[in-house]
Amino acid sequence: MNVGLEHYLTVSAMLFCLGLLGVILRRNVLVIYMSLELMLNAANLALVAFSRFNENLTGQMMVFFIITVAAAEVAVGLALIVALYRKRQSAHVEDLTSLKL
Amino acid sequence: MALPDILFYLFAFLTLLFGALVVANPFSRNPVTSAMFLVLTICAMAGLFVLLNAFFLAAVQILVYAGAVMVLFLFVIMLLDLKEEQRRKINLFGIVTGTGAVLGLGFLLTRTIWGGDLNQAANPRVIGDTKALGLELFTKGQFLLPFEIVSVLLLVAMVGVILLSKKELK
Amino acid sequence: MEPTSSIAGTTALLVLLLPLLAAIGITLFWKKDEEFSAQLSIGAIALGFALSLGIFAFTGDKAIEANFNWLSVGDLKVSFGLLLDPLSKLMLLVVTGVGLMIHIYSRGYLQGDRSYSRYFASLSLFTFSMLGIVLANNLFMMFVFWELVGVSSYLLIGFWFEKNSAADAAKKAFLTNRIGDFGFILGIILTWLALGSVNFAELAHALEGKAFPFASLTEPLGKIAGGTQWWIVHPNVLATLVGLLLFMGAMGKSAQFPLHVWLPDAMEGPTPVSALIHAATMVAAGVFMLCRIFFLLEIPGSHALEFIAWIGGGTALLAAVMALQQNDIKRILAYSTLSQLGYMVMAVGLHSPRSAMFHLTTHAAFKALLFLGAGSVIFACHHEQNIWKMGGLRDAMPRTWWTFRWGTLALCGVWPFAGFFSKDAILASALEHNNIPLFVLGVFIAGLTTFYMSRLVLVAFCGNARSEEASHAHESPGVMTWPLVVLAVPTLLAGAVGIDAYIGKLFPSEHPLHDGGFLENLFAPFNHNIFAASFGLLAVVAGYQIASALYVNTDRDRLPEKIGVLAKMARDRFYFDELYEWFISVTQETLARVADWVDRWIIAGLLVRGTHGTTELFGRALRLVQTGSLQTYAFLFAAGVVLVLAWQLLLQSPAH
Amino acid sequence: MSLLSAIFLLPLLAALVVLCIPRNYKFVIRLVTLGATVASMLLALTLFAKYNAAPVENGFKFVERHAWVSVSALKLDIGWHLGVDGINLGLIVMGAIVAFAAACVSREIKRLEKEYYTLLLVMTGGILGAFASLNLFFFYFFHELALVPTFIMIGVWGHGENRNYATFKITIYLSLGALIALAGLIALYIQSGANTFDIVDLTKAVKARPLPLAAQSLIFPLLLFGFGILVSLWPFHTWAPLGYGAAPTATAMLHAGVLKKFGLYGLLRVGIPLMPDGAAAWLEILAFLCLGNIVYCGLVAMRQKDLNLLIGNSSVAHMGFIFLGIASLSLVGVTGAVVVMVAHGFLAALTFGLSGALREKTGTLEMEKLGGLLRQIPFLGAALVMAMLAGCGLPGFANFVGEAMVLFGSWRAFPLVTTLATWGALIIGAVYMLRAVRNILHGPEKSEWAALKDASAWAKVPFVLLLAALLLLGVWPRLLTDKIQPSVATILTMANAKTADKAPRPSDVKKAVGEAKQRAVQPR
Amino acid sequence: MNASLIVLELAVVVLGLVVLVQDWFTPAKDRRTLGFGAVLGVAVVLFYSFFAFDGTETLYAFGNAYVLDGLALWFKRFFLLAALLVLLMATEFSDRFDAGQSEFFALILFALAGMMFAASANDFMLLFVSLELITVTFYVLVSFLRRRVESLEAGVKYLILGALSSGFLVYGIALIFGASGTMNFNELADKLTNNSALGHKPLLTAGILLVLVGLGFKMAAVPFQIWAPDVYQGSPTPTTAFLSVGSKAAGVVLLMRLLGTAIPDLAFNLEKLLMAMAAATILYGSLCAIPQRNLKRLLGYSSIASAGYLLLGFAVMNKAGSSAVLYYLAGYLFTVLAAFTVIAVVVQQAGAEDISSLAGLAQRSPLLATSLTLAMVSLAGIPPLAGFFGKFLLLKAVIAEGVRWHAYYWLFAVAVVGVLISLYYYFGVVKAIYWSKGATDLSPIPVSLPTKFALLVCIVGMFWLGLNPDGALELAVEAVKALKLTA
Repeated sequence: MNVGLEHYLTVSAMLFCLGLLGVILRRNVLVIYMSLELMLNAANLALVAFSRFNENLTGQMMVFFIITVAAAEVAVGLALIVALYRKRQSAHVEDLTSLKL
Repeated sequence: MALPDILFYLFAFLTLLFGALVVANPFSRNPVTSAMFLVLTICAMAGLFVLLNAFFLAAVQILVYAGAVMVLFLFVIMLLDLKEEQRRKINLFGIVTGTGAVLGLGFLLTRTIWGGDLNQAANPRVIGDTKALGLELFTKGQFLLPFEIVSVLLLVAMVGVILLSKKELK
Repeated sequence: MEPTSSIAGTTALLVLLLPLLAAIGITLFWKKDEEFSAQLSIGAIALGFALSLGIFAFTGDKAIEANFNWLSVGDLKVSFGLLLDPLSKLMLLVVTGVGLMIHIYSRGYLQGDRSYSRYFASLSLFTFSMLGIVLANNLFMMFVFWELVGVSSYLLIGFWFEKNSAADAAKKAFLTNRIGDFGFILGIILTWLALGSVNFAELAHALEGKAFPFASLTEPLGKIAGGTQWWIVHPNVLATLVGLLLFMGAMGKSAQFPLHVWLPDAMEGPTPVSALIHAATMVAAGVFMLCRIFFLLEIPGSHALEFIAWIGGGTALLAAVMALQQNDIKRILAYSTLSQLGYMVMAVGLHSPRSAMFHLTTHAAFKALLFLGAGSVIFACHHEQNIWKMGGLRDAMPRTWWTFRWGTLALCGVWPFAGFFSKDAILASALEHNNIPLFVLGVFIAGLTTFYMSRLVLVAFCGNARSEEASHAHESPGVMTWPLVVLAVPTLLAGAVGIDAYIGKLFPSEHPLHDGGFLENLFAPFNHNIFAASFGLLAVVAGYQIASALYVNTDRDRLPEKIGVLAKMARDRFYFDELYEWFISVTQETLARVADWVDRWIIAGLLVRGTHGTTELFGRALRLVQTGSLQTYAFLFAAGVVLVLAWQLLLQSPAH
Repeated sequence: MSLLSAIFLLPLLAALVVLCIPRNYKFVIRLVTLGATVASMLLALTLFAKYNAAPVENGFKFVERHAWVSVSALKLDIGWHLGVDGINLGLIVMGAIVAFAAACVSREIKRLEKEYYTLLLVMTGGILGAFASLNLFFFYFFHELALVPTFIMIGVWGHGENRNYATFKITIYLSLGALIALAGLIALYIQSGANTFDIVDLTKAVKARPLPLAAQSLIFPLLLFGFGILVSLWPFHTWAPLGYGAAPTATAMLHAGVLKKFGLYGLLRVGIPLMPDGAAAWLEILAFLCLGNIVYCGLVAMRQKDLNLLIGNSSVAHMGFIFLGIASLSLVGVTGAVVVMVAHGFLAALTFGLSGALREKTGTLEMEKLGGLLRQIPFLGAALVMAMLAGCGLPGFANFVGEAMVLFGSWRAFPLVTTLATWGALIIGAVYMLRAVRNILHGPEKSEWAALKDASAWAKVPFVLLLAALLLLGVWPRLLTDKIQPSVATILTMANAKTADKAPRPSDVKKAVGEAKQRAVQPR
Repeated sequence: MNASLIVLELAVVVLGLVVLVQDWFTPAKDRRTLGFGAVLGVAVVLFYSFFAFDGTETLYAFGNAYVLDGLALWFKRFFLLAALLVLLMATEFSDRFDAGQSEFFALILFALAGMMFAASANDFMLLFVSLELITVTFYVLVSFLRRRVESLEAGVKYLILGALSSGFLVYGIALIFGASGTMNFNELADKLTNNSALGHKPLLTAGILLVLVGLGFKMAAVPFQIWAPDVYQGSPTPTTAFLSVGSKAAGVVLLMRLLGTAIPDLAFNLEKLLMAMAAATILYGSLCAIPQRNLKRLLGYSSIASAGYLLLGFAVMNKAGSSAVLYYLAGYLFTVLAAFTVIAVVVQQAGAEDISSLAGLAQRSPLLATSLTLAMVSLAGIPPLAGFFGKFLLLKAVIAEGVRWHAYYWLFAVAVVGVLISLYYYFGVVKAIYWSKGATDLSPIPVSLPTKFALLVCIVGMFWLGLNPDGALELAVEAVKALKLTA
């Protein structure tokens, strides 16, 4: 079977779903955060694929920005997680339930 | 089957496999393992990028993502000295519903993708090399402004990281 | 408002308003000055009496109307209107005349009471209301004053409101009257709807020579009946219905069976009040009203009058029987009043408003006399009202005794006292209408009347004093006894002065009466209808004989031995009060209880609190979603995304 | 500021003034309040005196009109439009008098006076403004403006253990009613095609092009039940006794007396004339709901042990007469209904004022604990007796005139209902009113009340005023009816100009609505 | 390319940089003055915006990625005003930070810049980047009180869920780009007009929906509302205030652009979805707030409900609805900021966020009590305050659509239910202020001059919008002219 846009997109969608699954199921904040990176990467893959099949570099530009933004986000996020860990000695989401109802 | 197609299947398989191992690794619950598999996923994806002629992005993917971002992750894991995630009670209901939701999303996305209305150019010739992207970025106004905003964003991230992680003054 | 130029109208208005002004003046300004309050009140009614005499003397027989536009909305045109015709002029005299005596008498009787001024204010208010009924020229106005009479009697009966019995009696009187008024106003509404007016003259004019125009009632009544069923909308039924509804008003005010229960209780008021309200005026209002609207009752095809006659007769009999076994002097008089009112109503029912009015007039005089006499006795015996604790008063209170005895004779219907003539007129009208059962009933009641009155007189006045109070009794002061003497005059003479002929001008009958002068009138009953007269007298004799056999020189009641259970029933008023109490508690009170329960538990509880509770429950349940757990949140977020995507992709675009 | 706007803007201005006075100048605060309400009352009386029945264009006098919001792009045009005709004239005058009386009785308030008087003045201004407005937006706006102080006053200065519940209940009930009515009013705005909230313009537009039956059948019930809830139409009435029982005296007086009439006024002013066909289908139902008020709530009142609850229920019962009168669509009945509105305003204010005074003196309103008070407090007692008698429809008081007119006017339309209503008016009403008098005032004197003092001369003023008003209108009803009648006649002309010959049957309505639904474009 | 159009944003960014740099030269005790400086700067920018632009014509810059029209300008001023008030509040609040007062001000300014860019976004890339600027800034702002574990927890929750929503947003953008080949709103609209088949592509629909998810997250609309209560509760109060006004409005303006500029021809397909979301959001917010005792959390739920009311204006998809949304937002700005200002002061005094800490407020500070009462009354939608007229316009727009489709009447009914429930808890707050028992501490609360000023501005704003809506409504109508909507 000839590999087309659909195939790339399917991979991207499956990766996206894998990431989402990680966010939902894992309980370590760091792993959750990694899963979120997976989701972003899935989007990146879709964008690159579209970019190629649309004869248009805009998608790739978008990926460029997403990677940058993701890096910034990761920096802040990790700092936050570190700060929280210092406070609670845990990176486990089930310990993060003082705010509820 | 041509070589690019074989390579696609190879990289796709690796991407998904490593991705799956990031999320759920039957052998290790250690975050370090997840991080390492994430690096591998990213590398495999860089292969897909190459197949899609996005050479610059493939490089960035490995340099920035696998090289910098993931190092940050590993650094934090080491810093926090995270041990293997201790086993807690498995919430079967949560797993089932969560998996259900994700499967639902997967179904919907797949259904959309295979809906058969993708406009595929017959013979696309887009080369995403450094020069092309550089020209794009610095000649077209529409990318200039986001570029500048991202700089502010990076500043904010810097300030934020410093604020959040500097030693408490007392 | 433009008053008619008629002097008579203005004078009548003055008569009407004087007591009101007195009442207002006393309430607002001179409450502290008791003496002046009394004088003001008495002065107002005295002036009213004088002016009434003037009106009586100087106006002809032609009806005079004075109208002030009071309310005029659409078809409803109500005037504050006065009507001066023989009927109202006669009533004017009765009300102001008897009222004056009672006012004067009250000065003595109420001496030293804490609320002396309030008493006179209420009395004046009552007089005003009663005059209003008398003078009203339309049904609406009559209803207005009708209600005012009700409320002023409420105030007067409850004058000693600290006494539980008085407070209860006042309430009972008002409420019972209200039941009657309920029918009355419905009757007025139907009349207005059918005939388009509430003015007596206009109503009479509208009815002249025509059948009752029911068309406008047919449809609405059909609505109630669920379709125009013949028995509801048949003209005769409608005419009867309207008549009976109006009669309900009279039932209440004139204490006709079954609304008679309030009158005996009303004796809780001061005795002059009983004399004024529950003997001479207020209770007579019902009879007066029936005479006023007689033309509405005698519409061809209407059966209202028959019903009225039998209600009247029944009330008369029932009350007379109940009077047999009462021991409270005022209660005996109260039942007697009931009985006499039954007579009057029966007279109306017998197509003879003339004789009803006649009896009303004479009755007003002698019953007022009797009540005031009883008051004098009670006053003398330090508010002892039980006749068995009296006795021997004839010597201690000569003036009271004489006048009381005259009153009794008049009530019993002994020739030549006034009562004889009026009662005879009623009996005669029964014969004229060939209503033998009612005639017999009337005669029998006359006998009963004599019996219980003789019992009263023999027990209370004759024999020996049976209590400390009675033995120390003295004649009452002049301010109380002089009114007795004055009232004794009409008690003796009113029968033959031609009152019936005077009223007769308004109610032409097949036997036109003519006023032949005092002497001729004195013997007219015997010429006119010898049967009636002689049977009446015979009943009196029989009644007295039995009474004297039982009650001369005795200190206990021997009647119960003779008639057994009937006596107990009579004493206990045939258990009407208990029956009503039971009935009200199973109907209205139960309904109230149910309504209250529904309100509390179903509407306010189940529905309102239920909605409130459910909402809050929803809130409490819904926020459980906010578990605080990041994983749950992520799941919910993802589920939300899936939901939104599925909704739009699967449900909204079927074209796909 | 014209005469009419001055009547309700004065209290609002005074509210601002009071806000600026330091809180320890209690006397000044009170003085300003009294001054403003007196002035407003005198102005209202002047208005009443100046009003004559001479016909004018549109039927409204003392008209004042300014633009307020006019955004053509949204077809939004809301103008400030004031005016009086016979119907709201009486309500405004009554409201102004009751407001003054309410200000008088407010001496019972002993804490947070500044806030209290501010709210009282806002409430007064809102109430009077609502009745003076001829623009439905401001009509609603002012009503809501008056409602909020009501809620807060009950909550802050209210009485009893149920206060909190009562506050929330009244808040939510009344807001529900107001919102439903608002829905109706907006729908009217849109469906009339006139794109205006102005009553006069709407009337003109509807006269030129009656609303389609489907629209009427939709909007009228919204207005009926929206307004109905505000007026405690059975079975949406339970807020009223509870709320009034808990409310501070002045609030109960103003709300039960005046503000509550808003719904009735709205129904009469908007609902009936603009939607005759919609109304026709509902009026019969309304008539039967009236019985819920008159008979059922009367019966409930009979069972009350607390005077305020009794009065509250009786006030609910009285609303039934007004509804009945309106439902009859007869000149006599509707005029009578308007008279009852005014009369009940005075009466409710009087009874709540008296019960407040009684509570202030004895500390309780439980009738079993009271008794034999007439001797100690002759003035208050006598006034209470008069109020109770007025409440059971005694001639001489204005209530009688109105209720009698209602009964006269509605028998033809609803014979059975009217008959039962008469029962409620004459008998049930008398039963509970007299019971109250009997239990509170009559009977043996009790030792614990021996030291009770009657009202002082100043404290008598509001009661004398209210009683005088009731008596004046009772003795001389033409003062009102002559002014009301022409305005009611105008409304009835519209109300009776149905497009169909007779009332549409429910099935017709259903069909019309169904067709309209089908016609309606499906989602874009 | 007309780069001068971004002068306002530029000024704000520069202001933020100045604050950051100036921190270096300012002694710790004087750092508050930096806050006032920032306030002043924002005020100047706001003032300048009225001279620099009038918004009557639509100006483009940066390859049509940036648009400056009435709508953008309206929202820029809105954000500036919000930031101004929030900065005032933050200045008062900054005593509670161990360190980084100046950074707090600077971050608020950077978030403001992000919001202002968002107001002008005419391109998915700009949309994404400006939204990320806002979000990332808020990660820091939310967790600013890093000694309080609640603050950090809120930060992490916001971080994870925010990143999740970003993931969906990005994927959505990717799908839209894939389907249409463009990222520019105008081009997308043109393509949709020229190629009707494009509108039926599930790929495009899915993309739009995923973007909607991202924006719904910002607005806290059901089913993406779940973060709001926790984050509102845990954040420092000025952050919460800015979050509930600024961040929400950013979502609103972007959604408006998306529906009104990018996909005007497709927007009607979303009608039912938006209706359902509006109804669910109103009910969820209102119901969950009933048993709530924590003030900030209560306002969190209330903010969800408000998002529902805003969605009403989107669901009707016409100018009446959109202008009503703007009007409602304007009223919401003053109302919510007044509420949060009071809460900030009270919480600082009482040390607890429970409703009971309001007990006796009427005695302790009449100004605070009055402000909070007015805010609650306005939120409840009662005249004569701003909230009333805003809700009135929204409800009117909904009922007007009812003529077309009766389902809108049900939507209205839901809104009414929501309003009623909300009355219950808003009045609970008023009750706590005035007549709750057990007020132990009755000492007066000192209110600083800037706070007084802020409250006064809010009160005047509430009354102004409630009593004299003509001008403001005219502005809103002008603003939505930029959108391709039916009248």
